[in-house]
Amino acid sequence: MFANLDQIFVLLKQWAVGWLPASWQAAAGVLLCVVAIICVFPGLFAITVLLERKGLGRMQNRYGPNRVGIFGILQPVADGIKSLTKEDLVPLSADAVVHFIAPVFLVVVVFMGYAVLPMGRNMTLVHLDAALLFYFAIGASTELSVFMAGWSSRNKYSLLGAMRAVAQMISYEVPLLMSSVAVVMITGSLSLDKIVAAQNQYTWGLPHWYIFTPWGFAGFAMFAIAATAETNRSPFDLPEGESELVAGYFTEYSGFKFAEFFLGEYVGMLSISGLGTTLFLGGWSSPLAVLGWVPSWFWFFAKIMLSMCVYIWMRGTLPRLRQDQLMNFAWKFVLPLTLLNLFVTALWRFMGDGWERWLVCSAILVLAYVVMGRTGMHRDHLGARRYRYAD
Amino acid sequence: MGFVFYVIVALTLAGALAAVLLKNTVHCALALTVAFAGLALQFLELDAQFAGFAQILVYVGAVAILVVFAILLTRGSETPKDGVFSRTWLAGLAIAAAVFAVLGWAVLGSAQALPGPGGARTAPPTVTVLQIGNALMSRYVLPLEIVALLLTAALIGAVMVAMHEKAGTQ
Amino acid sequence: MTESELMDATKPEGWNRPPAVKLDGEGEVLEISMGPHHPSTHGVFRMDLKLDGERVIGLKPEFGYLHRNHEKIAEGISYLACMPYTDRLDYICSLTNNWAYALAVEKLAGLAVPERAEYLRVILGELTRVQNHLGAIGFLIQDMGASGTPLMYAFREREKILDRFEELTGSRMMCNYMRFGGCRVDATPAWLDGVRNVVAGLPAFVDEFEALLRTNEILMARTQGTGILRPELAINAGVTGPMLRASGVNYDIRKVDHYGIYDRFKFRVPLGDHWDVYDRFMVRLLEARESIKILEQALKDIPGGPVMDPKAKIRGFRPKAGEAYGRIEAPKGELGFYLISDGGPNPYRYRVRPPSLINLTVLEDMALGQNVADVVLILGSVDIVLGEVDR
Amino acid sequence: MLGEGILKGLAETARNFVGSYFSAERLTTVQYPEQRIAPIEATRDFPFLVYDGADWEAGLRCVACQICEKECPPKCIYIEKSTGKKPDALGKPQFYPARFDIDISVCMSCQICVEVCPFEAIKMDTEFELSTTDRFGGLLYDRKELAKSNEHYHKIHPTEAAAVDAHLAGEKAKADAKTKAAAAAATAKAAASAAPPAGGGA
Amino acid sequence: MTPLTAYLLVAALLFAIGLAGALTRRNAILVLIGIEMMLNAANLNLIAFWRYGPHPEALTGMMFAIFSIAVAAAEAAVGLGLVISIHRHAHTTDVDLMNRMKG
Repeated sequence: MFANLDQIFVLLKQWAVGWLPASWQAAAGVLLCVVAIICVFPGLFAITVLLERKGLGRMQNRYGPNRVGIFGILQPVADGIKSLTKEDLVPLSADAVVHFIAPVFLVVVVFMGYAVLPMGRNMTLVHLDAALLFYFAIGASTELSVFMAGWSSRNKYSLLGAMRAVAQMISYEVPLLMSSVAVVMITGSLSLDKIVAAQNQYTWGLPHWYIFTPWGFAGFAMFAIAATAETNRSPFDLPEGESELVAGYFTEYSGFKFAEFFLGEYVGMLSISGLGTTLFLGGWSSPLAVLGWVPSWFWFFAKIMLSMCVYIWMRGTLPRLRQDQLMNFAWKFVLPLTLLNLFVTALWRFMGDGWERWLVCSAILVLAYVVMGRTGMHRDHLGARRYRYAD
Repeated sequence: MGFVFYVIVALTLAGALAAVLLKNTVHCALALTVAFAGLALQFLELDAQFAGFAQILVYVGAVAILVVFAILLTRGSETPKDGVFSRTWLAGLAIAAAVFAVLGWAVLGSAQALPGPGGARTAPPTVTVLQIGNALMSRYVLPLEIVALLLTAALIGAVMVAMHEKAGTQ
Repeated sequence: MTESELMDATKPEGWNRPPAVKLDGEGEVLEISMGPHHPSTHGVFRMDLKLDGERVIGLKPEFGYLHRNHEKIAEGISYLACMPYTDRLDYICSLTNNWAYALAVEKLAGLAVPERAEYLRVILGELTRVQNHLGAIGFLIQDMGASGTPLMYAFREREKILDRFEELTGSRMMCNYMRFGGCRVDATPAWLDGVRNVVAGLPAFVDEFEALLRTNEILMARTQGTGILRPELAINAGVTGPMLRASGVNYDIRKVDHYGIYDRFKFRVPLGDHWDVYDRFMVRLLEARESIKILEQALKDIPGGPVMDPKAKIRGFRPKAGEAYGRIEAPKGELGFYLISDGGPNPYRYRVRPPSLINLTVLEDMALGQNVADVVLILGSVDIVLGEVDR
Repeated sequence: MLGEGILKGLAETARNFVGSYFSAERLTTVQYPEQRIAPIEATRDFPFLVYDGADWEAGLRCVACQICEKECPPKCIYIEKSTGKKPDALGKPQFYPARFDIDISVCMSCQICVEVCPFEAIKMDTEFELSTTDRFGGLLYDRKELAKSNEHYHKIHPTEAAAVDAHLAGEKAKADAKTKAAAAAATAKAAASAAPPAGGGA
Repeated sequence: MTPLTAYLLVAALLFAIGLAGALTRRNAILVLIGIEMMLNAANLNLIAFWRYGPHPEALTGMMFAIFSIAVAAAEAAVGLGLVISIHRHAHTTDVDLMNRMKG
């Protein structure tokens, strides 16, 4: 029963495909999966947007949307209809073709990343041996779309936003890759299926997720920072820079094209959360061995929605950084730490089992973090201040 | 050797031609990206997964962006007024045509001598990333190290060349 | 010592504003027009920015989009009818505007203010200061991209203060409460109890606000060392208010002029030592704390009695010919009204010294050499209200 | 330590997030059309003209003295004095406004007209839902639209209205006393003037 | 025409296009684009030879292509750095105008 529930989507697909002639089955299966992905993740996007607006509202002591439907659950529908019916403006001097291609390209590229994510037991669309490489190759292409959008709008704000976005995404791609390499070093494979399988083991009922190791924790933290920057989310949302660049690279987009950018951003967030989940949080494996009966896809989606909540929480709290600080943070703090983390990972690998490696690895990482944080703050003369008073 | 091949080839060549012929520099760079992506697809079609993904990662993700950045930094996106092509464009074109003629003649002429049993494709070799990694670390370790050195040197060199000379300009 | 030597010796740095950044000719200068339709120019305010990359090398503020001819209108209407117009100067703090104008007219006409009215003025003025400072901090952090969370918290408290204003004066923002020789209506004991309740809740709120912001690393990184205003320049440019005190100059008109009954209260003046945006932000926060202290004292000691000078006339008010300048420490700085009377029912000449406008004049000096993202921050730290800048 | 302040901030927003579900102090939003803030007595929005009795035209307290028109800061009041006079509440013949228009779209709710009115004739309303589809005419109120009964005034500003009524009653009593005295004097005088001849006649 | 020949012809065509671009365009960045294209044509050759060669499991051609990609990336970085540097000195990216040896 539970096994069937776990495999329900796989079985459904087989059942649906079974009606077709044998030669079509493989292609139809893939097509079905693609359609499923294209339906599910925009649905999650709608839920996330609603969750974000409600969550931000509550953090700011407001209700958030609560007028459309009960508790406002139809708000995304209303938003969608609104953006579809809005006029699609293209600035007179814009490069119309590139202006049109940019959002389409973004959405296409972002969806391609899902091809390799294992969303449950036996629920990977394409079993690639170099899945991680594929993911990063695809992820790197989103920058181009951002650039196209910013450049083709012929707006100075857009161009500034696009330049910022591209510089930021290139900078943070390096730590993103580097922190993932640690996982590859331990697993010995670029295949995401194998990475999940390696984490789907239990000792005393507790999972072998990589986040529960010193290097994995550090790697996850770095990955999370880099992923936030990659998706242009607060506190790294300066390409959009609401308060200075108005909306950055998509200032000149309206109506459906704007919705596409919005969709691309959120689907990208979901996708990179999925990657982080797969790499560090055990993918679809359950957090406790006794919960193994719960369907694996439930855990995957629960984990990515949880990380979306963290995104929202951060957005509700943190102001944004400045461009140079962002770059300094990437190159002077995150990148050295990820490199150190690679070293620590190697140490972990070769120190063998035992408590010593826990101690040594944690000590190195904590020490490095504290020292680098202190020197960084000290270098920029940052810190809480005391104030004098005159009577 | 089917439909897919022709589509990919058309995409690649169209991208390449556009990259060479278009007036607007940024359009050229974007067309170049298309050509690179087409090449990556050809690599995938040739069962060279790793090389294909590396191609996308390096060319689409990095080199194209670099080119675009360079264009913007040099204000090259403004179309020049006095002609797009070099004064010696005719000679250039002639040379290129000649080179293509020679290469094509050579390829067609040596078709019989080329490997491949009767032109049919052999069974796709199963190349895992593990094999590539092992090869890189054993047989190709020296080239790997040299490439690493080269990349480091190029990194430093590029930074040095493009760096703002702050002290000097005042 | 010759005169020129004396000049050199006493000439403070920043006297004649050396260009902080020289255009080195090799970078491309990007000129962007920020505003008047821009989310963080706090109204219809425009800046012509010259950027080298993202560094500001020139900034030309353009005001006047909200010019309403206030001073000329005032010459055509009676003294009393000017009062509601002063509400609209700095529409966040209408009560302090009322106070400054009433003070000027009282000087002109030689009216005395009953003690209870003085206390009421202090209470209302300090409540205004608290809500203005909290709102200003909220807007400042909003400009930094914190999704408005601190702003919402500030507005939540401001709401309580505005409710008290409405109970007493009949209006939330356009209070039009003070009159020449007192206040329009008397406060009931119930109102005073309500204010006591609000004031009792304020310290806890300020603590919460500080916990959210004061040690936030991103905020420190953004604001510390940004937008430095040297004290010499601040004095020379006529900057007043929290901006001046954040530049380390001890100048508070409540202490200097002893207007009203401020001599009776114990409070301190916080001063900044680093002269940057963080200091301006903290000085406002600390000033809000001091204001709460004043409020507590005033609410304890408020006496009974009338609230209007019996000699004051509502209809047919004609002060004798003469001139007067009344100024107070408004939340944004020195707010002064200069009046000339020719004995008629209208002011012969009416002139406002608006703190926002004069504090804004140093914007370029603070912004030169900074990042474009910092410009909005620096503008936010000046705390302008366009109604007052353009009048 | 780097990150400490960020964590503190995150804790703060989390507390507010949870708090907004439990504490009414935090979640202060009023769901406007369904919920309303309890009316505050001192609230003022736009002026109206008070009338006594049942007939608005006869009962208007306004005597078209035009002080408010003169004092109004944005000059949104327009008054035309009547040619004839009619008796007011005190029985004294007074002018009345043949036309009394207020352009609500210009009015800035400053209450100066109320303060300067010597006849307690113009007061501030609390009605604020005044949206109209007619941009110009819809917000230009004439005296019929402006006239509201004294009961309405009592309903929206009870304390103030009671004071005004007491004041007016005092004036009326004074005036009545005065007229009575005058009448008495007149009758006395009449009696006196009538008496001597009568007396003389007697 | 064997498939290999087809790939080789495509590569030759790509090479010729790249060469033409490098020789005819005036913008230094576009010249660089042409050079990149020629390098890519060579990569295509390498992969095709690897795939149709007798010993694909030896990975030689693929390795060569991967190294070539890495070298091309380095070349692009340095080349573009040079272009930017020249632009800073000479205020032009026109190769026809870059005719001075001194900056």
